[in-house]
Amino acid sequence: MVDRMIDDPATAATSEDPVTGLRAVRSLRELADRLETLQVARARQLGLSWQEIADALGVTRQAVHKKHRKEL
Amino acid sequence: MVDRMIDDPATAATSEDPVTGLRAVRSLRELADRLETLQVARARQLGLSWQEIADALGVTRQAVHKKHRKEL
Amino acid sequence: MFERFTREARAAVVGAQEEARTRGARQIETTHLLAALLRSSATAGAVTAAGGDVQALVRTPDHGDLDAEALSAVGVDLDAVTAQAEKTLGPGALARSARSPKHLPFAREAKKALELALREAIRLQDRSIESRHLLLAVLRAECSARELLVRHGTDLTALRSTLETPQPRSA
Amino acid sequence: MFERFTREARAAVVGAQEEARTRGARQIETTHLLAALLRSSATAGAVTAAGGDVQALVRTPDHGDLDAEALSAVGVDLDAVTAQAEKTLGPGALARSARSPKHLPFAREAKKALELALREAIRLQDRSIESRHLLLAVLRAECSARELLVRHGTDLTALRSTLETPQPRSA
Repeated sequence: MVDRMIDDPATAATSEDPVTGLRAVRSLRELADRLETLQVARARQLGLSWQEIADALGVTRQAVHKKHRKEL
Repeated sequence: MVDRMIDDPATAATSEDPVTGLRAVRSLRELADRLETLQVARARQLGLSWQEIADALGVTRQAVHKKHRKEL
Repeated sequence: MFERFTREARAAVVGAQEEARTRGARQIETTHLLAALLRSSATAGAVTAAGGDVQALVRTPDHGDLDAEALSAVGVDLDAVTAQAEKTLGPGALARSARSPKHLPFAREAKKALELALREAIRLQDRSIESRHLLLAVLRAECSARELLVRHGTDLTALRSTLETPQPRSA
Repeated sequence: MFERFTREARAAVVGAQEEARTRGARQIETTHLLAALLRSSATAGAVTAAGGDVQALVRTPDHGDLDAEALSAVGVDLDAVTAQAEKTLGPGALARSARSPKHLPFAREAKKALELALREAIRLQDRSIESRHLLLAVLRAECSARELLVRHGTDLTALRSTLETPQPRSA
């Protein structure tokens, strides 16, 4: 079935293809990772505290600090 | 500064507000989580193997199996 | 913590939990508390008097932890995503897939609002914590519910002074 | 592993690594291998002869691990997201923020394609692994590069038979 879908250009990368849906999940996660790096750096530059950043991200202050302190 | 932005409806939830950017990251991650649950279930129903699912998600077969086998 | 809450204020806290669950959230946010508070006609009346659009506040589409406005600010249209998800994965798919544990925790902001409600009651020399103290706490905290009120036309100063005047019907 | 590769085939493998890095990917995918293979006129010629739009194949916007077509299928417009990100976070922000370690690993699909290239060489009784064996391997694997070729008009059967005929200029 997968083979059929890959060979048929009409159904390639449509929302019907389960592989496409899974790839989209992977890309969403990559998008979130990249935006997090950028947005955290920007928030720090604009003077937000680690706690404010953590609240907006919905994680603990410790988690966000550990993940991002080295990038800045 | 945060206070000013919250009080001014014109700038609330624009891309300029760093808090909005961080909230977007959180929502993207939530979106990825929910879609992953749904897409993995759909892919299994359509007969994809755990390895095919793992490849499309860009993770190991072990990881995807451990995370999702109980949901199905 | 809730022993000094009036019956109505307690109902608002329980209501916030229900709102969070219905909306597929993983934490109880101040926006859920606000939605529960607006179920009471006294609170809804005060917000209306301060220019707030209660109907819009209650109607605001909520996708649980999916913040449509924030997503829109980074270029993601949640309605489009929801529509695609419904097409492939069935009606209500996105909302259904949110994992809500049995006991939802209060988000940090909401926890803070509950604490501030006590302080508001003390400041106004009231012996118990009423719904209006909860709403005053929401106005004092820098939280999403306050943001939402502003966005839907509420004059916070006016609302604050209405709420600070004790009303015979408010319990 | 690469001792039986011709100089040209080896260059394609190194080129795939470069493609992956430039595009901000975290793994070397078969699509990166395909892009590197298309740098050679012999391979590009074979794909063109089979109806494939080489210009489109090379031009295909690639955001690293961000798959624009897959995102679009779930209702997310990557161009809109990129535009918003550039506005707030500066030009090229999204591509810049991809973390590429020094040595990119081959994705499972790409690893499999490299192995299949050896088998193709054996099957065609060639002593070394040439670029055309790599491309034949891509056609044999169920991989994203093969998908891309089909999407851009390539007749896989025609391409396969062109590649199976040894050509004096191909090294």
